[in-house]
Amino acid sequence: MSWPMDMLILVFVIISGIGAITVRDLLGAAILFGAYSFLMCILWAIMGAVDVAFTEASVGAGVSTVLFVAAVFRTTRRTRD
Amino acid sequence: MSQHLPALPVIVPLLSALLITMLGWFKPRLSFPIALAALTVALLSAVGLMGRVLSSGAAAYGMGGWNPPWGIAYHVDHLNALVLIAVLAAALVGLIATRKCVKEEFAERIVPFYTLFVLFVTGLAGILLTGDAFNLYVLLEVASLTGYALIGIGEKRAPLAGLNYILMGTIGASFYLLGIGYLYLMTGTLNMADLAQRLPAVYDSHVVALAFFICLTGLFVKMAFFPLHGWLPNAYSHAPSAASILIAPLTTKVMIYVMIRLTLTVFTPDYAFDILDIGNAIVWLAVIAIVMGSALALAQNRLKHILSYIVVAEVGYMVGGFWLGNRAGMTGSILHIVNDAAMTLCVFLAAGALLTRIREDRLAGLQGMFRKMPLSMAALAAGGLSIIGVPPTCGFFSKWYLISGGIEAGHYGFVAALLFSSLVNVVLFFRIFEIAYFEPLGQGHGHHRNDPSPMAEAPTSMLAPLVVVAVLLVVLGLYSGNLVSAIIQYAIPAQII
Amino acid sequence: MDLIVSLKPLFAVLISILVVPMIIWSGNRPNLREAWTFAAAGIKFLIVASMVPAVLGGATLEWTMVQVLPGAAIAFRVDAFGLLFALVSSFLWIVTSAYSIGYMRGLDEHGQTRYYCFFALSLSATVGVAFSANLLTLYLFYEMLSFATYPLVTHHQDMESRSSGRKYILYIVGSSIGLALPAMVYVYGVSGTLDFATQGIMPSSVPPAVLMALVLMFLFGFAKAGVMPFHSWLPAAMVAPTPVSALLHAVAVVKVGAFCIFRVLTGVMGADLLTGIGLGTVVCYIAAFTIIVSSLIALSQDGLKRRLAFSTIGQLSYIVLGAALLTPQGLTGGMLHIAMHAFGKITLFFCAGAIFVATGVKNISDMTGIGKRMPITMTAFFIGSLSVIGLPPCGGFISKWFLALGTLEARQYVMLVVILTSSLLNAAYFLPIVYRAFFCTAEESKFDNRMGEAPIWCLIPLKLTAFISILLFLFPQPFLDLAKLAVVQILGSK
Amino acid sequence: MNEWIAFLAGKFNYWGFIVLMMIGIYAIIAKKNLIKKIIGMNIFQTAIILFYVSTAAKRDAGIPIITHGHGMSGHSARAVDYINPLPHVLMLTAIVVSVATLGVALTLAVKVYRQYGSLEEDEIADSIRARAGGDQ
Amino acid sequence: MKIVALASVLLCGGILIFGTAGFPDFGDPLSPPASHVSPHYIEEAVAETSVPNIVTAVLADYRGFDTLFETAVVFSAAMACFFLLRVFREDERSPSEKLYRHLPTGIILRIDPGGKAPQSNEFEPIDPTWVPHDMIVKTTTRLIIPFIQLFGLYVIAHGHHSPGGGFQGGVILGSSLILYALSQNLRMAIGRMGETVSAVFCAAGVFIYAGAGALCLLMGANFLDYAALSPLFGVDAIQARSLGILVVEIGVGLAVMSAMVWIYYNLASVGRHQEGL
Repeated sequence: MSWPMDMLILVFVIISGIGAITVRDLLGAAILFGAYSFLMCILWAIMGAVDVAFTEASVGAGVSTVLFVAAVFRTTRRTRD
Repeated sequence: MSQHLPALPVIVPLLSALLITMLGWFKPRLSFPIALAALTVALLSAVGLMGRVLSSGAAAYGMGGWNPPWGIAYHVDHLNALVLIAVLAAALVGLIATRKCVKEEFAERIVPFYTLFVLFVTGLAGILLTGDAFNLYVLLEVASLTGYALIGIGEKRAPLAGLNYILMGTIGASFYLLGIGYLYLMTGTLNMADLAQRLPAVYDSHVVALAFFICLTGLFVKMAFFPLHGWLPNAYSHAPSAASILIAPLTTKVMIYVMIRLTLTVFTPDYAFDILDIGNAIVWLAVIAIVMGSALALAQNRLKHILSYIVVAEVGYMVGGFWLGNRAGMTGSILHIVNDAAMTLCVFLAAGALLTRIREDRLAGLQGMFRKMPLSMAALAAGGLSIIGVPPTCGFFSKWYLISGGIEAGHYGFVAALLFSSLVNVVLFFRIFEIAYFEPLGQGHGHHRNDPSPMAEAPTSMLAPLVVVAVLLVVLGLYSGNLVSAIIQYAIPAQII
Repeated sequence: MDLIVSLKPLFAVLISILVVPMIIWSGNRPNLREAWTFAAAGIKFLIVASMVPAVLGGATLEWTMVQVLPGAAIAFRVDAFGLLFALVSSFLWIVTSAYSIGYMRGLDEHGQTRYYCFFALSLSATVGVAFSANLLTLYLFYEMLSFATYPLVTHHQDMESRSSGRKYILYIVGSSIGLALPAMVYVYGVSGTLDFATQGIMPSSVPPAVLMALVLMFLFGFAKAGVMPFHSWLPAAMVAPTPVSALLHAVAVVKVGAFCIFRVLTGVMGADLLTGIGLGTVVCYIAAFTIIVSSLIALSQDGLKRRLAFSTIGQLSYIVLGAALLTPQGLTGGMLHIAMHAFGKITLFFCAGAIFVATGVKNISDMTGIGKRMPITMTAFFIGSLSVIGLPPCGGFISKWFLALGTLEARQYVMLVVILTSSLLNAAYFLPIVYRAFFCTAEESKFDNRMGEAPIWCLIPLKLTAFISILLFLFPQPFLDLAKLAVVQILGSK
Repeated sequence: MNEWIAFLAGKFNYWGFIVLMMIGIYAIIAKKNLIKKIIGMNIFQTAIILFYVSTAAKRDAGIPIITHGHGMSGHSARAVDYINPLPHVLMLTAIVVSVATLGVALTLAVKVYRQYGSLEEDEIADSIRARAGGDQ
Repeated sequence: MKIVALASVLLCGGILIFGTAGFPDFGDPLSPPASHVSPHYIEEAVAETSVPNIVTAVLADYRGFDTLFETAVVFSAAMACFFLLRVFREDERSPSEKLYRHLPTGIILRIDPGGKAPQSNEFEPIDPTWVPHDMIVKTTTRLIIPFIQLFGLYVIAHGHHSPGGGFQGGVILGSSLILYALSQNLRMAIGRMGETVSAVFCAAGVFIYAGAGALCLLMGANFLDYAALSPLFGVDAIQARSLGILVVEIGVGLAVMSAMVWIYYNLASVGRHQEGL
C-alpha cells in the first residue's frame, strides 16, 4: 500500500461525497454517489481489503446507484438544496 | 436437545419466517399458524432456558461449534432469559390479538406482514441472547429494518414517520457500530466476555471512554431517550394499529436491555460507575426525559400520541433507575422492563381494540366508550392504573423499587420526577376515562335514560388476549416479589449493593 | 397475644368483590340484583362479627397472601382497632343497601347496576384497609377505594359531577402518590419493613426533622381524612347520590383516611417516639385548626349536604386529634369517634337524602316547616345532630368524653377548649335546621300540612341508625371493649 | 514538528473517516431533501466502514488469502504476513446491511413522494399542515 | 437549522478527532486488532476449514452466524420493499393516457383517458415514459449478460480461493437481470424471472443457509457446525467445513440475487410491475 496514492484517493472520495450532497440535480447526486462508492472501493482495494472492495464495487457502486436512479426516476430530479 | 436451547428462540422463528414466505406465497392462510407455532416454540424454549438458568446457572452456546473469541457465542443468564420471556410472550399475545386486525388492514399483505413480524421477533430474540457485540449489531438491523417496514406501511403520515425512523435508527445503529469499532481497535476482540476481560488493561485510555459514550449515544437514539426521541411518537402513533401493538412494547425495552448488558457485562459496573462516574449525569438526563415526556404527553390530544409520549417517559424511568447504580434502582429498572412490556402491550392493545370501532383516535371521539366497549375500556383502565403506579398492578412495584433506589442514592430529583410523572399520568388517564365515561348526552341529571346504546365490543380474538394481559398486570404485580427474589437479584452483579 | 392464621379476613374482603360478577349478571333483574347485594353485605357482616369473640379474647387473626417486596407482603391482620372499623362499615353497608334501594328507585336513577358494583368494590377496599397488616396493603386498598369511588361520585355524569370528579381524583390520588407514597418508600428504606408494630417501626436513628416531614406527608398524603388544606374534595364530592355520600363520605372513605393516619401515627411512627419529640402536639394543632375552621365554614353553608360535608371535615379531625394526643384515653376517644360519628352522621345524610327524595329540596333555607311534612325524618335528624354535637343521650357524647379526658391526660388544655368550642359551633350549625323545621308559623312554612315521608326503604334505615345512635350511648360496651383492647395493642401492655 | 507530521500522517485514514462522517451527519440533519438525507445516511455508513477497514491495515502485509493454497502441510501462515481479515468480514456484513437499509429508505421516500408530491421536507410539512387545517 | 447542524457536526467531529489521538498507529502490526483474535484466523483457517481465502472462512464459518443474519437482512429488505410498495389493486391514479404497441408492425397507438383498450393479442401495453431503446445498447447488453452471469457464478464458486463469494456473486447475478430490465424493459425482465420466483428464491436462499445450520443441529452438533455434515458429504470434518461453506455461499448467492432483482422491480415500477425503467 502506498500512502500518497491512498491519501489522494481519500481526498477524491471526500470531494465526491461533498459533491453528492450539494449538487442540485438528484440524478447528478445519484451518479456522484456512485462515483463516491467506486472511489471508496478503489481505496479499500489499495488498503488490501479486496473482498470489501469487491462487495463495495458491486453493491455500492452498482446496485445502490441503480436503486437511486430508479427512485429518482420515480420521483423527481429537482431539489432546492 | 436441551444443550441447543439457547439457539432455538432465534433459529425457530427465522426458519419459520422463511417458511411463511415459501409456503404462504401459495397458501396465505398458512402464514398465521406457522407464525403462531414459531413463537410458541420460541417461548417454550425461552421458558426452558430460564429453567436451566435457574437450576444450573448461566449457559453458553458456541455457534458453528467454535469457541468464543473466535466464533460467535450465545450467552444466557438470568437477565436475558427474563427479558426474553417477556419479549416473546408479549409478541405471542400481540400476534394472537392482532389476527383479525391484520386480516382487515393487510388484506393482500398477510404473508409479508407475518414474515416481517416473525423476523422482527427473531432479531429481538437474537439481540437478547447474543454474547457477541457485532452480532448484536446485525440482529439489531434485522429487527430495525423489519420494524421500519411495519411502521411505514401505515396511512397518512406513516411513510414519512417511517423514513425519519430509518434515518434516526440508522444513525443510532451506526453509532453503536462505531463504538464497537473503537472497542475492537483497543482490544482486538468482539466477544462480550472477552472484551470484559481485556478492557481493564486499557481503562485509562480515553478511546475506551469515547467508545462507551458513542455506544451509549447510539443506544439512546434507538431507545428514544429524550432528547433523541424524535422518531418515536410519530412512528408509533401513525403506524397501523396491528404494527404498533406488536412493536411498541418491544423495541425500546430491548434497547434498554442492551444498555444494561453493555454496562454490566462489557464495561463492568466498576468502570461505568466509578472510573467514568457518569451515573449522576445520566440520571439527570433521565429526569429531564421523564419530565419532558410527561409534559409532552399532556399536550397531545390523540390517544396513540399520548401513549407514545408515555413510552418516552417510561424509557426515562428505566435509564434513570439503572444509572442510579444501586441494587434497588437496577432491580426497579429490570423489573420495569418486564412490567412496561406488559403495560405498553395492554394499553396499545386496548387502543387497537377501541380503534376497531372508532376510526379516529382523537380523544373527543372516545365519548361513551365505557358503555359501548366496557371490557376494552376496563383493560385500558387497568393499563392506565398500572402506568400511574397503583397497587397491586405491576407498575406500582417497579416504581417502588425505582423510588427507593432514588432515595437510597440520595437523588431526590429523580424521585420528584417519578412522582411528577405519576401525577401527570393520573391527569392523562383520567382525562381519557372522563371523556369515555361521560356520554354525549350528558346534559341534565341523566335520569330516566333507559335506552343504553348497544354494546359493540372488539372481536373476541382481540378481546380475550387483552383481558388476559390486563389480568396479567395484576398477577405480575402480586408475584413481583418472587420475580425479584428468584431471578432479578441474580441478574445484578454481586458487587452492587 | 395469640396469632391465629385464618382465612376469615381474606373472605371478608373478597366477598364483596366476588359478588360483582353476580350483580352484573343479574343486571336486568333489579330484585335479584339487590338480593345479591344484601346477601354479600349480610355475609360480610357475619364474617366480621364472627371474629369478634376471638379478638376480644386477645387473639389476632392473620393471613399473608403474597410476599411482594422483601419485608413487605400483602397481608391481613385483624386486631381490635381494625375490627372495630370493619364492624362499623360492614354493618352500615347493610343499612345503606336498604336505603340505596329506596333512594335509587325513588329517583329512578340510571346505571344502577354499575352503582351497586362499585359500591361493593368500595366496601371491599374499606374492609381491606381495616384489616391490612402493613402499610403496603393499607396503601393498596386505599388506592383501590379512591378509584372505585370515582364512578360513584360522578354517578350523574353531568358537567357538575365531571368537575367534582376531577377535583376528587386530583386531591385524593394526587396527594397519595405525591406525598404518602414517597414517605412510605422512605420508611421502607430506613426500616426495611412496613408491618404495623406496637411501638412503631421507625429506627431511632432518623432525625426529628425527617420524622416531622414524614408525619406531615402522611397526614396530608392520606387526604381522605380531609385535614385542611386538603379538604375541599369532600364538599365537591357531595354531588354524588346521597347513599354514596352517606356511607362513603361520612363513613367509609373519610374514616379510611382517618384510620390510615391513626395507623401511621401509632403503628409506624410509634406513640413513644412521637411523644418524645413532641410531634403529636404539631398534629394536634393542625387538627384543631381544621376542627375550628371547618365548623365556621359549615355555619355559612346553605346546601344541607355541603353543611354536612364541612361538619364531617371537622369531625374527622377529632379522630386525628385523638390519635395525635397519644394517650390511652385520647386514643380510645378517637377510635370510638369513628363508630359514634359514623352512626350519627349517616343518619343525617339519610335524612338529607330522604328529604330530597320526598320533596326535591336541597337547601336549608327551603326547609322551613318541613318538620310537619316529614316528622319521622326530622326527628331522626335531631337525634343525629345531637350525636354529632356530642350531647347525651347519644353515642357521640361518649367519644367526645373520652377525647376530653385524653386532652387532660396529655395536658393539652388548649385542645380541650377547641373541643368545647367546636361542640358549640356544631350546635350552632345543626340546631337552627331543626328549629326551622319544626318551629315556624304556618305562613313561613313552605310545605302544606300533609304528611309526606320518603319511601319506606329510606325510612327504615334512618330510623335504625338513629335508634342505634341512642343505643350506643346506653350500651357502648362492645365498641368500648374493642377500643380499650386496641389501645393496649397499640401502646403495648403497660 | 516532525512528531506532529508523523502524528497526522500516521492516522490520516482516521481523519478521512471523521470528515466523511461529518459530511454524512450534516446531510442528514441540514438537508431538506429526503434523497439527499438518504445519501448522507449512506455516506455516514461508508465512513464507519472505512474506519473498520483502517483498523485492519497492517504494514508490509498482503491481502488475506493464503497464497500457498491447499496442501501446505509443513509451515503454517504467519499472522504478520497477512492483513487482519476480521474487520473485512464485519464490513462485508455492514455493506450489505447498508444497501438493505438504502432499499427500504428509498422505498419509503417514493411512497412519501406519491403521497405529498414532493421530496422537500418543508414542503411536505406545509402540505401536512394544510391537510390538517382542511380537516377542521 | 444549517448552523445548528454545522455546529453539532463540528462538535461531534471534534470529539472524534480528540479520541483518535489514543488510537494505535495506522497499520501497526502490534496493535490489539492485529494481535489478539485475528492471528488465529490467519494461522489456523486453512488447517481448520481448508479455505485459503481467510475472509471467506471467517465469513461463512467462524462468524457464519453473522452472515446468516446478514442474508436475513437482505431478505427482509426485499420483503419490506414488496410489503410497502406493491400495488395489488390497479385502481387509483391510472396514467392519463395509455400506449400500446402493435407487435407485428411496431406501430404505437395512443389511447386517450377513457378510451377503449385494444383487445387483440397483437397489442402489448407499453410505458407512457417509454422511449425507443437504442439498438446498440440492446444488442450489446444481450451479448454481455450471459458473460456477466457466468462471472457471477464463478465468483460464488471461487470464493474459497479468491476474493468473492455469495454476496458479490449474488449481486452480480442480480445486476445482470437489472441490466436486462434497463436495456429492454421491466416487463420482459419480469417475464424472465417473475415475482413469485424472486420471492420464493429469496426465501429459499436464506433457507438453504439456515437449513444447513439446522441440519447440523439435527446431526447432533451445534448450529452451523458444518463438521457434523461430514457423513452426508462423505468427506472428513475439515473438508466438510469447506463444502458446508460452499453450500451456504450458494444459498447466499441465490438469496441476494433474487433480493436485488425483487427490490429493483418494486422500486422501479412503484409496485405496479407494469412499467418502469
